[in-house]
Amino acid sequence: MKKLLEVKDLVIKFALRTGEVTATNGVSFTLKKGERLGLVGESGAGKSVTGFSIINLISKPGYIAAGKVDFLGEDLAKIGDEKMRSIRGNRISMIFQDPMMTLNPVLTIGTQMTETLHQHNPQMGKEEARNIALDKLRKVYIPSPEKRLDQYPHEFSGGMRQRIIIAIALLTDPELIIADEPTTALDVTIQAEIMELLIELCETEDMGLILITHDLAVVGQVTQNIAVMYAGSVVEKGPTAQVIAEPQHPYTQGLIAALPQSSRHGERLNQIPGMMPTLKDIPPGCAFNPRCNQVMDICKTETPGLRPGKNGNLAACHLYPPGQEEQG
Amino acid sequence: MIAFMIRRIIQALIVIIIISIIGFAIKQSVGDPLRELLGISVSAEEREEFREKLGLNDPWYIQYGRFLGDAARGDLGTSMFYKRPATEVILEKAPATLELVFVSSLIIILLSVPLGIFSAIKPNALFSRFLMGGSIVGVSIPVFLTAIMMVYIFSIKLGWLPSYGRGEVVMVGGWGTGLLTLDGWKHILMPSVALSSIMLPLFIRLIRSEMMEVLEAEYIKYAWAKGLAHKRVWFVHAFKNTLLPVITVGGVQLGVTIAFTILTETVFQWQGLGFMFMEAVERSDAPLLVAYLMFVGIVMVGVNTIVDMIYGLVNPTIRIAGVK
Amino acid sequence: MSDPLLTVKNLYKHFDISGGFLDQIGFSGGKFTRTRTLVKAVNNISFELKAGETFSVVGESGCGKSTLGRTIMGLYPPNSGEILYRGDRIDGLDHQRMLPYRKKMQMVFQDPYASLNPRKTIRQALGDPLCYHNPQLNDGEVKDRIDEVMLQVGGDPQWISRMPHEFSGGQRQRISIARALIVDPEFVVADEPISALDVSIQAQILNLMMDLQQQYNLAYLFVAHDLSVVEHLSDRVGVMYLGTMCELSETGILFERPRHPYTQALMSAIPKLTGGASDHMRLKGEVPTPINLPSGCVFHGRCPHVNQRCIDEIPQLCTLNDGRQVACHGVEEGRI
Amino acid sequence: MSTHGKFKDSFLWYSFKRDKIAIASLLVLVVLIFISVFAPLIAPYNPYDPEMIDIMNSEIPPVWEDGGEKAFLLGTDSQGRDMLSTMIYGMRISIIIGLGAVALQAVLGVLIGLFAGYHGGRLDAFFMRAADVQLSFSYLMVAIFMSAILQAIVGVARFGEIAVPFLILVIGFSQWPQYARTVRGSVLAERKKEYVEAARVAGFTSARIILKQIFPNTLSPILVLSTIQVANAVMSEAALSFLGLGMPIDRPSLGSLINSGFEYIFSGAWWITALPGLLLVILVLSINMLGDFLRDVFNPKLYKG
Repeated sequence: MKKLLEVKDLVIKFALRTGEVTATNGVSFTLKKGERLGLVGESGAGKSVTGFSIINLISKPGYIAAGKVDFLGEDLAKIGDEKMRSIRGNRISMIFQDPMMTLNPVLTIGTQMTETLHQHNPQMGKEEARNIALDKLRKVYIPSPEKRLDQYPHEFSGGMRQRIIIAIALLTDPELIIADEPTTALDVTIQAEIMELLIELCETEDMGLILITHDLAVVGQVTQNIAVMYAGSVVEKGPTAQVIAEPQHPYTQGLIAALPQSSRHGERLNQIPGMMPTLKDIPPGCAFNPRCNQVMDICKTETPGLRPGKNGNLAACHLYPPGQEEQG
Repeated sequence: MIAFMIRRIIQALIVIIIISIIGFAIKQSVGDPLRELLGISVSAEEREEFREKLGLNDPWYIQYGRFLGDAARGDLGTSMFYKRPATEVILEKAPATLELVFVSSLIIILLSVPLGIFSAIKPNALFSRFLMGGSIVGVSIPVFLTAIMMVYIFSIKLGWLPSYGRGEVVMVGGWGTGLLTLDGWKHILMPSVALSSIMLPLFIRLIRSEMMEVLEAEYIKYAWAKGLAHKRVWFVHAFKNTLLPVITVGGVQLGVTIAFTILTETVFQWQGLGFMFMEAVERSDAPLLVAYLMFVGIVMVGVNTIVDMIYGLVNPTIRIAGVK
Repeated sequence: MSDPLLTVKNLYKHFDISGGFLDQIGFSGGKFTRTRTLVKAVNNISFELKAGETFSVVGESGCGKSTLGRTIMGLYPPNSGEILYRGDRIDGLDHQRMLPYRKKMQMVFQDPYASLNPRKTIRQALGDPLCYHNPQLNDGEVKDRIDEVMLQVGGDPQWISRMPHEFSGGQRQRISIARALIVDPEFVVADEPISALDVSIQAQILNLMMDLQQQYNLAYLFVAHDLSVVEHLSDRVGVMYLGTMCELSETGILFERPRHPYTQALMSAIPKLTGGASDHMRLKGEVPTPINLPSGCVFHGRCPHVNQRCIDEIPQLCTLNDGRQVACHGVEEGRI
Repeated sequence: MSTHGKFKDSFLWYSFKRDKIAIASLLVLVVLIFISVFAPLIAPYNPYDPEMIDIMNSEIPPVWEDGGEKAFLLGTDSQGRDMLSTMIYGMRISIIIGLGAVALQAVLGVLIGLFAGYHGGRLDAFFMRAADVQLSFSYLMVAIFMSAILQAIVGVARFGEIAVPFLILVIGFSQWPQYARTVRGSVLAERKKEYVEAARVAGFTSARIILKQIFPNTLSPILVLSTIQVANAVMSEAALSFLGLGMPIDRPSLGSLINSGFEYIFSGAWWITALPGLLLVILVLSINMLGDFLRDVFNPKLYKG
């Protein structure tokens, strides 16, 4: 399969008034055409900022300090502003977290859809743009789309708005969709519908998907591969089913064991002690070492690179022999 | 939307009634209508007779009812100084003030919108910093001081512009306008600039801060993520949302502007309502004071109601759902 | 069976959101109309809670589960119905007569960033309610009690001179729990206490809550939307939809075989860690607003088993053989 | 931990140290207030003492102009009063009225905002409608009207005697809606937060919740608004006095000084107007700059308008 996206050694920093803070520290992953990848981690792990860095849209004062984002042979980290704009919303679309905040309240759905088309195809006629918009609204199962096109966001429920945002993402038939916690603000029944919709669309349109979420179960349903992030680094990578069934990194193990599903009814859960360090005070060595139940001396001094674990998944952990660290 | 408009109109009526009560109270407490009518050389009995005749001994609510009825017919009493119906005096003076407010509103809108937007989208540019510094100085100089300084510099020292009056006025229908002659424009220039001297910086700052807040919003980030051009994001996505709070504040600030006309007109001896009001205060001309209060009150309530409706038209939440 | 700690009988809570008189005026068909807009958040809810038990209320956002918890706590006055605590009516009590129950009933909130007053030190946050209810305590006793509670919740007595912003979400939630515990309650309403926390912290707080329950024989009314959490820690579960209780049962029985069509849909939507593609049951339409409640069964518009009776008649909770209560004509008639 | 130590660690202090404009504004303001407080000791003459005024000394220009005299550094006004002393006393009056008016409106507005906002209902609706009416008229118009009517009722002579308390009352009353709206807005925002519900669950009385739990959280908007409102009140007083509706000319504030000097600018005596005007601008500007700094630091939601 053809490679769609390769993120390599991505370092993102925030230039705060009190000094620089590293948000991600050498994140690497690849995505094949049509592949669905889950980027999992707790809040502050750097997963969202990684997602936004792909389209070079990190909120200030954040910036890409090093590394590259190779999208079909072009390095998006270095590409100019003008060229980046022709990719954003055109070849790479984004789905945001809170559908109630994402759509502009004073513009109709139709305007917000067709403007994207006109931006990326200036010669496109009004009628054509409208027809494409209608077509995409039908794809995401919005009933009576002709009427809906002239309505404003406040006339839609949260689940409907997220469908519209997905429809907007589909407008230009992108090769990649980045979805940042697309269902966190929604109820479970709606979450299930949105996730089914995403899978269906990715398969029929052959789109790549990067699903950024904190919910392992959701990732388990949707994606083929998974990258687990902790404190700004990827700590484990591999096929989704395998990572969930046989997690290699102690953090992933702890995370899965801590879920209520992993314990018997009424029993104490297997909690991970402590909490994730803030970006300002990431400990030396492995960032997870103060919370790890299998910590060794080396963990406190040396940062482990990704290496194959017992089942072949890559894990950044000293439990597994070094030497075959993944390059890139 | 219709329900929304009806609500606004009912509210406006309530406010006008409150104003009329205040006006009535003022009329009752300031000045003695009998002294004006009869002079002081009238006996107490005759006085009492007249009181009865004029209904001054009636309970206050009957008198108020009469006042309201008269007011509705446009009769707000007779000015003691001009010896003419107060309404007539007001209508004669109103064009001068309205033109002044109109020209200075034009100055404020035409300058504050582009300057406010610029300083919001380029907050670190030298010009934006200069604008911010200049505007805080601007809001700190009282309107009348600006006016006096302008008179001193442009009239007394340089002799470029006239220091008082409206200049040549042309009658169009019943409306005496100074906007059709060069002389009229020369005369209105300084007063209108002085009148806008506090509102302009205030609006630049307001538009800037509102727009900067909007630019932080999630839907703006999303607009960038859609790959839209800068112009589209700034002037369509961000500006339309900036407009909503600015419209609301604009309505309120128009009231302040009308208050400022009193100051400006005093400095430039501009023969408008503000100047007339100060004269009426000096002469204790109660009917004229009350008439001014009523007139200004109705104008302000009217403007606020219109502003609210414009707000409703711009804001789809109100236009469609009719709720606020 | 022992006497219930808390009894809720036919509780209704409607909110009037129509605003002032002017806002109520509408205009339709050439006529002025005055309409009141009521949000019917809680409708005819009844249940009992025993001492030391965990009863969970689950449902999607807007189903009235939080309102139910807050009405029970006396934060909102109910429109009708009864709330009994150990057999005594506590709804509609004035401030003074409610005070003794305030010590017995406490609450833990969802948002750890909003539930502590940002201008109060932890000492004040914990000490103020303690002194308010126990004015006889001297400073030393107050301090000892605060230290004791802090240790119980896994905190550090050193924390108490600090301000809330110095703590992480998980730590704040521990402090919130300490604040609830400090007056020695028997019953705690926990309103989504872990939904704002990260996964690894959620487990810590859930463990803490379970430990405290064992230690002090606390009864929990656990309000949540996360079904897997609810399944794990509750003894009994009530499922709410649009302000009404559709199904109420012991946890094991409910999760093994949900009977109410809404419960079935809700459960099928939970993403499972293992098992790949879901077999989720798709509901038609959207949740109606609680302002215009559907007639009959509130779920009828989305139910795959709907018939005319569901549209006309409101189903009442009826008890099945396995002890569960279901409000569904279909189940009652044996159709489902 | 001492409060002092806390303040030194605070974001406010941190930002203040780095903001040269804020430091300069505070310095200027402190100096101006110091001069006002000790006016009788600092001013070279007592402008209220008729014995020290000689009409022969009228309209003497400042010392650096032709005809200036060393005895009158900044010249004299049309009545022969020393400009410097008159300005110092005028500023004193302006500051007293400004602070007094803000104290009054703050008490009114904060109490109304807190209780109406927390309880809602009819009380709230009544006060907010009243605020609407007043705001649609603009605070300055209300103040001008109140002054004009009262002057007409009591007569100019008696008005002069009660001018200071009266102006405090008029300006204070004309501006309470800003406070009430701002405080109410933050009360509504705070009331939704769960710590208020936690306090209710603890069984606290509503008065205690309002004053001890909510009020401390409305302080930063109140502080920011107060600085802006002091500047506004000083400007309003100046405007009223300029119109002859404020301080009488024998006890002038900066506004009445500007007014009395206005007619003399045509004869070239610009200093009678310009110097008090300059002082007024410096005073208002330093307060506004400080207010701007506080607004940037606290970034509160203020009622706009």
